[in-house]
Amino acid sequence: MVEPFAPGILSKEALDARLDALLKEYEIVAPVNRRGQAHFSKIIEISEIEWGYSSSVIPPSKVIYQAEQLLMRFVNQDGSYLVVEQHPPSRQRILLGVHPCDIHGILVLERTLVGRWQDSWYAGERKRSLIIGLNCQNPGPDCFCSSFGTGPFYAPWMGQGPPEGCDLFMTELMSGYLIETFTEAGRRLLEGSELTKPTDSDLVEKDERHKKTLDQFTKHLNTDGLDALLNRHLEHPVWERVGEDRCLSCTNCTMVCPTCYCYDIVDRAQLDLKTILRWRRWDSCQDQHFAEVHFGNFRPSRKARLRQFVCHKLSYWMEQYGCYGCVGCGRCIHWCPTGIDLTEIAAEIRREEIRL
Amino acid sequence: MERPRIGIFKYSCCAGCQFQLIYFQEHLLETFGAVDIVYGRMETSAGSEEGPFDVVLIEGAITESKQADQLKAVRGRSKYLVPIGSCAVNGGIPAIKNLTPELEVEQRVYSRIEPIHSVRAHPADEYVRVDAYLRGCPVGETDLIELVTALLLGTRPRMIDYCVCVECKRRGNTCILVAEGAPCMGPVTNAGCGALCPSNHRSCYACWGPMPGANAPALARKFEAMGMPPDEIVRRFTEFGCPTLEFRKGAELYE
Amino acid sequence: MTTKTITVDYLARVEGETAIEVRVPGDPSKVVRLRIFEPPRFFEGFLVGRRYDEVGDIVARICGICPVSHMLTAIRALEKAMGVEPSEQTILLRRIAALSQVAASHLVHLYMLAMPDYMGFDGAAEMLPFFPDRMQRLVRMRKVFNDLTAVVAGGRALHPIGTVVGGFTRLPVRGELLAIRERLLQIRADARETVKMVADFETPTLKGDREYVALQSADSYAINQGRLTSNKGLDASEDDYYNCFEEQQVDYAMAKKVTVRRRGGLVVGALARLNLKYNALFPSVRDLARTVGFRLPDENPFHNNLAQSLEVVQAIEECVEMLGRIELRQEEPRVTVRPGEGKAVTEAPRGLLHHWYVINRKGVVEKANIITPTAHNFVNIESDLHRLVLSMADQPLDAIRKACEMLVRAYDPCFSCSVH
Amino acid sequence: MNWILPREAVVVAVKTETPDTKTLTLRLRNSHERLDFKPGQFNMVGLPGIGEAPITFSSPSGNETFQHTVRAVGRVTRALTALKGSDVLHVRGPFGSGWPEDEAVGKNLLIVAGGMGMVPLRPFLLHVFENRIKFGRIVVLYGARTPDDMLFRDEVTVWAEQADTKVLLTVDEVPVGSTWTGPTGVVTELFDHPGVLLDDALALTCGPELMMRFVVRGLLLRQFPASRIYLSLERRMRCGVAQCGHCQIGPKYVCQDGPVFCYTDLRGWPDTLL
Ligand SMILES: Cc1cc2nc3c(=O)[nH]c(=O)nc-3n(C[C@H](O)[C@H](O)[C@H](O)COP(=O)(O)OP(=O)(O)OC[C@H]3O[C@@H](n4cnc5c(N)ncnc54)[C@H](O)[C@@H]3O)c2cc1C
Ligand code: SF4
Ligand code: SF4
Ligand code: SF4
Repeated sequence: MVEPFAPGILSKEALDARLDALLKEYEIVAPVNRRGQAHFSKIIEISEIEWGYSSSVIPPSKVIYQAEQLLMRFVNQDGSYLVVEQHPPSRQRILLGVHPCDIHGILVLERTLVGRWQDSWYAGERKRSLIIGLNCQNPGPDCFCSSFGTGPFYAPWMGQGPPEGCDLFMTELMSGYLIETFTEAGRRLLEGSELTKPTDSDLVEKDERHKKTLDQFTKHLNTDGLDALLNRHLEHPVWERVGEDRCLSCTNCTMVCPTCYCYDIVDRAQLDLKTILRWRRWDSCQDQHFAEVHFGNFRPSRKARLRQFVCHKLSYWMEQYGCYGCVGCGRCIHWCPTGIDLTEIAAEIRREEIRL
Repeated sequence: MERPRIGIFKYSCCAGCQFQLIYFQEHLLETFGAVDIVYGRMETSAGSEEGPFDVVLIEGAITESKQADQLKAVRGRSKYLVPIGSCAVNGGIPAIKNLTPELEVEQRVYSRIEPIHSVRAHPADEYVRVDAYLRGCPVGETDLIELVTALLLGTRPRMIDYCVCVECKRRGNTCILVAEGAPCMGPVTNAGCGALCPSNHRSCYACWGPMPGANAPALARKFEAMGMPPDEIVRRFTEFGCPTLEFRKGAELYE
Repeated sequence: MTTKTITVDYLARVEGETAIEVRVPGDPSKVVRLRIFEPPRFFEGFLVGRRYDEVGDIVARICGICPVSHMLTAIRALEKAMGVEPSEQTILLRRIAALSQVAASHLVHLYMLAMPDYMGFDGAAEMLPFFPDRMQRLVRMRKVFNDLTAVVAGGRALHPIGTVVGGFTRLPVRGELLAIRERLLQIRADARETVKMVADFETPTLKGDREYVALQSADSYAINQGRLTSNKGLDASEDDYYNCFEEQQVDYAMAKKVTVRRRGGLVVGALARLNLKYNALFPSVRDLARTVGFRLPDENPFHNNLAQSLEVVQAIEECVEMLGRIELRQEEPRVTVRPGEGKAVTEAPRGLLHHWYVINRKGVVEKANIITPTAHNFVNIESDLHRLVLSMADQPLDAIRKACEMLVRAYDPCFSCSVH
Repeated sequence: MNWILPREAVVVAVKTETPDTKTLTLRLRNSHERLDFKPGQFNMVGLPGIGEAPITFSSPSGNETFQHTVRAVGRVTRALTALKGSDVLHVRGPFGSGWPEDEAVGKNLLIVAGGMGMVPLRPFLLHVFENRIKFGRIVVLYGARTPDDMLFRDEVTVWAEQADTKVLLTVDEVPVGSTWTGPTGVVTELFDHPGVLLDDALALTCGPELMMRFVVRGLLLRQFPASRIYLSLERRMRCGVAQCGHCQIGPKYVCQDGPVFCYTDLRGWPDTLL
């Protein structure tokens, strides 16, 4: 791992100029405002960037892990099918303005997709993405990354190890942007820009802003022994009640979650059967058919499916990957049409355990 | 693989699914090459309804008893029978009339109702066993190609069986139900359209009918919490597919 | 002479379900019947109780080939009822949507429904191996028009979703429109080729005096709005629709018959439009018409096909022109619900289409009436059959039957529409 | 080599086992390649346009050819059972854990199979009989719906004749006209036959999940230690490598941590019939 480079300050104007220059060379994907919501999209001008956004609809990790990916092509040649591999693009691009929770989202997602078995499309898309992080100073009402320590300001994952998951890191301050450089590739992005050394008051300001942001959080999750707590209550009535009364099985929660990785593979033949395309696309444990096999369904009820989502994030993940599957971004809560809230479910279970 | 012998039977509907099927855009020539349309009055004056068929496609809701009789007879002449389009799959638009007494609806339109032999509109599976559903209003291209290619490959089609939200999120849309309080039916509507409406900044109005097993009451209660009056909630669940159990459950809470 | 009966139990290659019954020669006025057995769906019946914002989506489902016409007619009637004024831009986009659908509909009729008659085939699929180039031409052209409808009217060509009371839920972006404009220019030649192809069809001749009715306006080839006019002196506002026309139920058909009050049958559709507003065509289209031998007034109903092919060329020229000049402003549909009554008449591909609604203060429909092109043509199709049979009395039954089928098809009737 | 890209395999022979089950003998088309696997592991077997399904190896490893025994229940399996000699299909694998071969050494073995459950157990048993002296006594209990649904009958007969081996068969129902003279009833009823429940044994079971539920309960009730019960599970799978998410049971991935599990690892998690 590369040692952190010395942090520096770049004025707003200098930053814009730098990005303008980068835009000529790279594809830049950054938060832009579409009808009042932040979306990570390819930008054409720097002015499109929405710096003060709170949370994007689709997380940046799922810009890397695409909704639909053509895996391979089968081409019919004299009656038998030739497998034609599809390769991810290699042109470098910049993912700009990624909040700490979402950087952790990428790191968590990677534990599944780039482990012993590597998903070459994810790996390829990841490799070509330079990530520029941005500390979050505008948490939304559903955010609770502070409970996991994955935000709002960036710190190495779970408080240990070298900084991971991004090349550059920015914090908006009065005097401009405080820029921390984590990788050689990140350093190269800054070449040609005059960074000034941050003053003590800059660093104090950063701490103050951090504290001020922490104070803005209204949602909290007690993560103390959370995995074991949930494992003790897999038959708690909350699953049935919330699942049946409110869950629509619409899958919005999982689709917007930065760490959800489940996928389906489908074959699509062309009408002349000469070419068959094999696609991978996002799937969801909330879909009714997700756990279906030819003789039945292992999660036929909404209760079982909701429990799978919440317990996977807040418990099973720990055994699988040694971390929680939730980074506290709040998207599943925010985008659930009926407002199902995993922090409330966890709190309800904890309250009752304390009472008993 | 031999070209499958196809029969197309139109009942009460706009014939749009047949247009989509036979004339649909760039696939027209391939479709004609891939299948043999043995009977289909909108396509050809040749052929007879006697079959036998590999696949019969049923378009339209059943609104007359003689349609039901023919449907039953045709079922016996075909290996597979597939309703195509919302009308045949779930009653579609023609079934809106089921909400009012039949006589009253008829009298609003015709001064003499003696020549009329209509009954309530029902989907095809009310009368016969069906082998798959080709949903949509009009039928969706993805499912349609899947049906034809599955036939050619000699396998069962994998039809889209999840709700519109899945496609909506795969497209990266903002959820307009949450963000704007738009009365979107996406969470209970079967996908296949590619989340057309939410992608065009409008609420899904359920033209594909319910996703089987959808939790309509939960969505209906959400609409109520958004301040929607009861009669409007009922209308949301009765525009398409009102004979289905799923949408009945949503509507009846507010009737 | 013995009386024989010609029946066609279920006329193929038309939109919807009808039978033809003609007794030869007998007294045809009593026995020429278009027995339209298309099952009624009672749209006017179940529209009662639905809210204004559902009406467009519902009436689109009257017809799978002219959904945009039904939507636009209903929407304009409702806008009149509620006092909603669509913007200039909306009016322009709606015109593009309507024209694109008219052209697509005509093309399907010409190539898939009508052409097999003239080439001696049962259907287009049977024809495909012999005339692959023609079918490819159809596919090329139709795709462009379908894409244009989808881009403007919203999402898809059939039952588009963006067209609502007040305007559009999403506006196309200029790039999309310009791209389609390019593609329209590319199919120009195909469309002209189509006109020549249709002009070469050998059609029977059937002259006669008829009343042609079409919308006209001072400044354009009226499609979505205009005055009701005819070659017999009719000139009225669409609000006077019921003073001019009369709708009547008949026992043998599910569609109702429309007549011009105190006069009788009428003809609507492409031929009627061309006869009445030939001068509103682009000069280049008029030139083309002259080259292929179209002469005013053209009273042969079989020439409706030629008129349709000319309208396709006209649609291309108009859309190219409009797409070239349109400047898009971001605007959202704005509607205030208020009670009222509204009537609208438009030109659907097959001719005059009328919608009428009364809505209450909640925006819910209390009364609805819909009168379609085929209902307008109904009386005349029968009397033309009568004429045809008389003129062919000495010929074999099979030939008469075939000519009858071709005649009905030439009108491009839509029974799904006419019954609804 | 990207694990998601399938390799072509050629059908060398097809054997009909029961009316809906066939054994395909396969060889990788690229003759330089060999497939090495452990009993209990599986392949993703597929056909372009049809899809893929997880299918266990039904033959032991180490040969030029390998076998899959497939029951036609759906889209993929129906297409697989319709294949003929020299047809080509796709495989990728091997994936998953196998049976606990090392742990089984020196122990008595209780094999409990139900219907198709014999498929993953067969390579293990063949391996055991090949290395007979390394193992203790062997008891094979095999239940099927009807006598006709019993797989590998010839081999089972041979196993029954081996030293220190007991094979007990049972069926749920005996159709009229059948020559079946053995017991009827569920496979757990065989537990109380003399010499079935041995000390120092390992129980390996595979079959419908509901059957395994009763096998596990039957064993636990008879004081069989939970840590010595191994089961092979079936779940929906799309990838085979713990990515598609479909096969999870609590924190376990059936494709990676299984399909063979020690019962203690599965105990307590929801969404199983166990
Ligand atoms: C580790 C393992 C080993 C196995 N070994 C064997 C073996 O050796 N032999 C054997 O015969 N079987 C074996 N099986 C079982 C075998 O994998 C299943 O029978 C097979 O997957 C069925 O697939 P299918 O396509 O034939 O059936 P289908 O019924 O067509 O599909 C299977 C399931 O997938 C669902 N599905 C299909 N398409 C879709 C869709 N588009 N959207 C949503 N859901 C869909 C269906 O609902 C169904 O429940 C094994 C299973 C596992 C997990
Ligand atoms: S579970 Fe919810 S809050 Fe946690 S990371 Fe996923 S979307 Fe964000
Ligand atoms: S906009 Fe509609 S379809 Fe899209 S996610 Fe929201 S509720 Fe679902
Ligand atoms: S979003 Fe809903 S209403 Fe719109 S096209 Fe799709 S299914 Fe139909």
